[in-house]
Amino acid sequence: MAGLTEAQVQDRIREEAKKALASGEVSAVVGWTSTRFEDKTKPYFAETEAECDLLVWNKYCINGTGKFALDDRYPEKKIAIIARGCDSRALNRMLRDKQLKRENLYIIGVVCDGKENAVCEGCQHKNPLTYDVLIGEPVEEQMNAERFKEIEAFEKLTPDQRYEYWAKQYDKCIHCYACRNACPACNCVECYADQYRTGWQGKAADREQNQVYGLTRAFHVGDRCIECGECERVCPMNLPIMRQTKKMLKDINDLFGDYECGLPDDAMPVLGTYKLEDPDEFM
Amino acid sequence: MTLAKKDLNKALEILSKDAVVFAPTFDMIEDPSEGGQTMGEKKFMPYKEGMFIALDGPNTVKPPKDVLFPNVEKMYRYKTGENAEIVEIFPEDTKKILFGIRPCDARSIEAMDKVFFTKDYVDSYYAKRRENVVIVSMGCVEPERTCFCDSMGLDPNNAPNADVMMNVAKDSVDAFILEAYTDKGKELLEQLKDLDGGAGEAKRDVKCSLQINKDPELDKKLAGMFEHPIWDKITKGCIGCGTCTFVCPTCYCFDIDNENYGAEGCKYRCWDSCMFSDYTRMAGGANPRPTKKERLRNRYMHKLSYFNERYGETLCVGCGRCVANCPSHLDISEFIEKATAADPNAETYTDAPGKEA
Amino acid sequence: MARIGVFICHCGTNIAATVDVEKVAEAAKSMPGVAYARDYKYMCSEPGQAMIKEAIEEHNLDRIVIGSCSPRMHETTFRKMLKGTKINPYLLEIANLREQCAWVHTDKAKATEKAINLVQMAVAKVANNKPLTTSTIPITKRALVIGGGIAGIQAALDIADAGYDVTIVEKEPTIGGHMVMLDKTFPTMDCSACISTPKMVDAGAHPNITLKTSCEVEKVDGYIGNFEVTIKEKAKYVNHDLCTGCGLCQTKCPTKVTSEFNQGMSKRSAIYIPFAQAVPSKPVIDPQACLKLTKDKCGICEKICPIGAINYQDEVKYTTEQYGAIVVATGYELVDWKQMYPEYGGGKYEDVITGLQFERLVNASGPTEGHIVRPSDGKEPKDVVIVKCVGSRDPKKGKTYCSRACCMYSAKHAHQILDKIPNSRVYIFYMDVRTPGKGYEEFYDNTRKDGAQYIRGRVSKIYKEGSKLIVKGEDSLIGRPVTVEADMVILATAMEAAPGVEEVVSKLGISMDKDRWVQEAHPKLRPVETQSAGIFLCGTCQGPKDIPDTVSQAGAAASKVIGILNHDEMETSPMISHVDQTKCAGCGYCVECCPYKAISLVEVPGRDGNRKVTKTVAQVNEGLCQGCGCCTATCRTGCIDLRGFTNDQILKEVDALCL
Amino acid sequence: MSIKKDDNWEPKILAFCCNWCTYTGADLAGLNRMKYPENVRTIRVPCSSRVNPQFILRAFQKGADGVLVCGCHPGDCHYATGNYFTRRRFMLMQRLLEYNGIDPKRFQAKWISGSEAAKFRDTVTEVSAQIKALGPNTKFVAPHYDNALQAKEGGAE
Repeated sequence: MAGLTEAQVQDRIREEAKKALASGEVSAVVGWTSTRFEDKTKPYFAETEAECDLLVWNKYCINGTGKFALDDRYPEKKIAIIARGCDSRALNRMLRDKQLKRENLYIIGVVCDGKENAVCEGCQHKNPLTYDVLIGEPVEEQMNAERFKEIEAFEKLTPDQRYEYWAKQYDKCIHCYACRNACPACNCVECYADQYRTGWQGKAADREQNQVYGLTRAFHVGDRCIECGECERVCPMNLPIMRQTKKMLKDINDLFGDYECGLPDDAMPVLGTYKLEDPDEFM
Repeated sequence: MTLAKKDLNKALEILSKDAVVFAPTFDMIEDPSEGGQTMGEKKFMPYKEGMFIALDGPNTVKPPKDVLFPNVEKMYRYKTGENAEIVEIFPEDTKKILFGIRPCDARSIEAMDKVFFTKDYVDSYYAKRRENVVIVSMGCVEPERTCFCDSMGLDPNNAPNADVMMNVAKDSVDAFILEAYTDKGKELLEQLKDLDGGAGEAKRDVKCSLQINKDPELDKKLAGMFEHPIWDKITKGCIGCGTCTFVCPTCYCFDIDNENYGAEGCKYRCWDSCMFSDYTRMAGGANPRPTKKERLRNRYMHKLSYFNERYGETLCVGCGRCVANCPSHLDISEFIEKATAADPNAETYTDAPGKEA
Repeated sequence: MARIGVFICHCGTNIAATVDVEKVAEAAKSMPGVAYARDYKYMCSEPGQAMIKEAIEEHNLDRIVIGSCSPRMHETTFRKMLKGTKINPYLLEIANLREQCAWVHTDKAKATEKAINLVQMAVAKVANNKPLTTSTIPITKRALVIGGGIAGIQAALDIADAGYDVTIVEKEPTIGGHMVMLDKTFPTMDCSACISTPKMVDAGAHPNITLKTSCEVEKVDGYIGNFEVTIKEKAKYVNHDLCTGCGLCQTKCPTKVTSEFNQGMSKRSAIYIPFAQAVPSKPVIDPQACLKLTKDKCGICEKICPIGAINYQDEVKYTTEQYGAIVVATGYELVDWKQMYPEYGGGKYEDVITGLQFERLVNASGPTEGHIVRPSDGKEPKDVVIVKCVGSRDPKKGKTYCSRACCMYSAKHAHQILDKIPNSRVYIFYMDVRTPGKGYEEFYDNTRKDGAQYIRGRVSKIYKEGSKLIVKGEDSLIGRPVTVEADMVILATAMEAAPGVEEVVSKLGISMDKDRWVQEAHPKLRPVETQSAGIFLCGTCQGPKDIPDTVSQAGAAASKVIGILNHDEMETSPMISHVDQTKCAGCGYCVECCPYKAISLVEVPGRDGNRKVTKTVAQVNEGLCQGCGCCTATCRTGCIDLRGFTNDQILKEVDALCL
Repeated sequence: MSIKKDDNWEPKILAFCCNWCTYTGADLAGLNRMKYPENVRTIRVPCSSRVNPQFILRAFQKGADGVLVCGCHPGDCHYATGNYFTRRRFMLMQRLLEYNGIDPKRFQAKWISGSEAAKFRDTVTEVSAQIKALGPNTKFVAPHYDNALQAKEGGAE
């Protein structure tokens, strides 16, 4: 952290949180608090000044905070979100998807130097992209040259190898929908997967339903994925969920040009628009 | 009897001759893109020759409950139209051995038995599977850091409802002491008699990592805390997924649906989760548990209070799976402590120290 | 459970020869929900239909499947038939057993198996059909024509003559457009003004036509039959209700600026009537030029006006009116060749002029009273070069398309020069000569006989030497460079859609092609319609064309409009999208993909959990939706669905086909 | 993946056809008495953009051996722009399916106009031959309950 130590950032977070609550415009500040385990923190809603002192900042602050802004879609007061780069992109995602109103958010941006979380290694946005107040000095962003390395390696396998791999993975899936609930791009009021009566898919957590869910999910979020990696982090069965969504992103990059989501001036998701000069493989 | 550690696979070999033996192991997944196999989760899998048996270390991610209560269970098939008929699908009549399940999981089966066998109703699907199951419980060797079963009234060294109890020998880490608690258990040990190394004493001194401060009357206290402000606070970080329910050994909710194939079809039941929004959603769209607060409250209340009301015991067995796997790192043991400490009549609630209203 | 009737048609032997129709009917009996099934020789015949109707009564059927020819053939027939029964016409599905089964297969066993499967699919779908009703929308019997050139005038006259009110919105102070600027029209050489000004007068005097000159379309809401259009009227500073058009103000106005009408080749006053035959023949003040309005000086016109019609305080006015249909006739403009072709002098030589400037030059009412003279020195040119395809058919610098009218008007210009200037010589540089019109080729032939020299090749450079313009080009037929010393050069510049067409198009929710021409609904079959029902187009806004084509297209557009206005109300197709607003998250991605702008986000009262809130959700305008269903596949929630082709129905079809 | 080769085996091929172009083209093929394999079955949709990619997954799940999505040529869409969305969706979908082990021949999209009866015939004939060569699709298929039961009884997990 350029300039500030972890403890200083934590102090600044608490200070900004208190300031936000004191303004009277904010109902809660969403950040992290400690748990009984030293290497785990949990998302926390500080609602009083005293509770602000429970907010922590350390390398174990890995949970995304952005999605919690959606807990109350019709808030009476603002909600303050302590946002790292990824969290700010999550908020931009939901703003672009018209699920949040910017005036209902107070974003306390924190420059993040990566957490104890695998996805942080490839992070291209350590600096929050959208914020009302920023804690820490912005650092230089690193382009991740290996953004799609894992996908490229996987693409080299034979179709049967790939199928077998995924089938085994989907055998493990327990249908808990943690990946969906943690995902800032999964912001529907009612997920298609919950509409059993429409018959999109069955409720059974067997391989076939899980495959349908996995692919549909990839397709639904693929053109809006902000690459925060929450889906993969929250999966209790450790499915490599990003390996599906990143494939979508890779193809989008290949077919339609450079593409990254969750930026402040986010373009229309590629599946929501078209260009006359798009490549055409169906002649 | 005493079973040498080196004979473990031999023993399972013998047992799998006339039964499917489910034992804890690591799932391996082929991933040639990463140069071969990647190690998956620890889980109960049917024994195969030479399988690595992971009796120590952390508990499995998924409990062994799906052997008795599968994630998806076909119930009956049917035909519609002029030749309408219904054909019941019964569970396979195969003997199954649950080998090496922890006392917490053994206790969870006791709780499931209560649900599926009592109150004048026997669930025939569960019953059919249950009667074919022999439980070989393994006393905890090194409890995970999220374990708190002894605070919930269990003994991590002993599962009274097991058919066979198995512990590490007191004088040797390379041997297990097996003791039959039931006739089924005796039969099983009989099969292993060639491997018997004689009598021995079991090491039964393991304590849970988490010792939590729980009000012995918490069930009654919580019954009066339905509208307590603590619920607002502790449910805030929840993301509303079903992880805790699906990794919980005592969650037994299911939904029934059908799969149609033209004029034919099949009725099946599958796990459901009270953490899902559609769990209580009614046909008209109204939902008595509209937010995660009501849903998580229901789950905690069920585990810690409602079940006591109906069956006289706490449903949570303290296995710690939900604590270890919650994406938001929510912790039921922490809630138990907070609820124990809370003033049941408080108007407000805060986590901040010294500010208890 | 549904009570489905299945009726399998033999179609004589058309189906029965390849498909075992009895077997199909028999198999249908055991399909879920089927209460009755039979086959028959000709289902579409009178007795066939009577038989179906009887079966509906006798077996208490509540929906039917017909296995017959393509639904494209008889779906309407059978829907009409159901109108007389208790079954809603949309509780019908047709299995295509003829065009897509019997006629394309030979193996009877396999064809029969496929036929059964197709019936299975139709049965599965129909079980999930919902009764649909067409709704009717009232038609406002008025039309709006955007653009008052010859296309707009003609369309307006045709509609008005049919008895409907028409408003022409024209951004200039007069109607007339480009045609009235022209001198003669090819190939008949009749006077352009003589044939177009009577039309202008007719339009101005027609009891059913309202002229709104100096006006623009500000906003368009609504849909076919019910457009609500806000029209912006620019400040004219002259009260046209009072003004008698005496023209006194014009003569006294001290400020002179270049005349748009004369293509910059003469001056006009700041208060002006664009040209003598303008309609309305009343002046407006040019606020950029008027001394009173720019510097608060002068004020002569106000003093001199005998009836006090001058009003310097005039402001922009907005009016909102209802229309049932709209015709877009926004016309064209010539490309700005000066930017594109610096090698032709880029505008620095006065004697390099455009075809339209030449029209004014040769026009008896033009700045030179019809004498062809060089703008630089007023001398009569003897050697004139005409360069065609300036900006047209030039992918590198200009437009890829052909501007269509230039070959003919260039021939006309050549003819006029040779006719009016004795001993003159005309050289025409061309790429091809295209004369696809009645009498056009003959006209071109005559021009050549008159002495016009056609040189096949492009002009590479024009520069001045003394008083001469040196035109360097290539004669590609003999493969040699050519140099012509000319007194004047006329450039046949390309047409492009009029400036501001983008705004009109976006306000109307229609589209443009890659060249900025307004997009027609179908290039062959719906050339005057747009994607949006009730909006039509004619004239050069749709693409370059000459006057006869423009006028006939205007008539076509008018007849389409009359076809709509002729009805008191119209039926909308019920097979359109609708939104389940309880599930809609209001992301708005459906709004973005709708080609008809039929979907909008609206605020509705709703519930969040058990709390009452105002939700933003999508809503489909039933008058605009055409039922393509693109939105349904965009919606992740699946809350926008297409009636008649619902997600549920298609999933059931898929299931049935996979049995 | 063991593929059972059976000479009598007929693949199940679903073709989603837009009403205005491909379905018309298919009807025209009928009028001209062109011949093509019986194993192709069309589902009529108003526009290729109506085809939700989830329908494709459903088809494979239910045992389709191949799926075709056909619409008007770009620029000719009856609804002006629908097929441009189709194009993006299914280019990505095809890649995603391939990535998950589905042979790209099993899922194809094609532009076939109302006058291209011969193209319709040739396309479905070709696709049918390709899929016959590939054999039955076993990927993503949800086993019929009878099979599922047998599989379960044959050995747990």
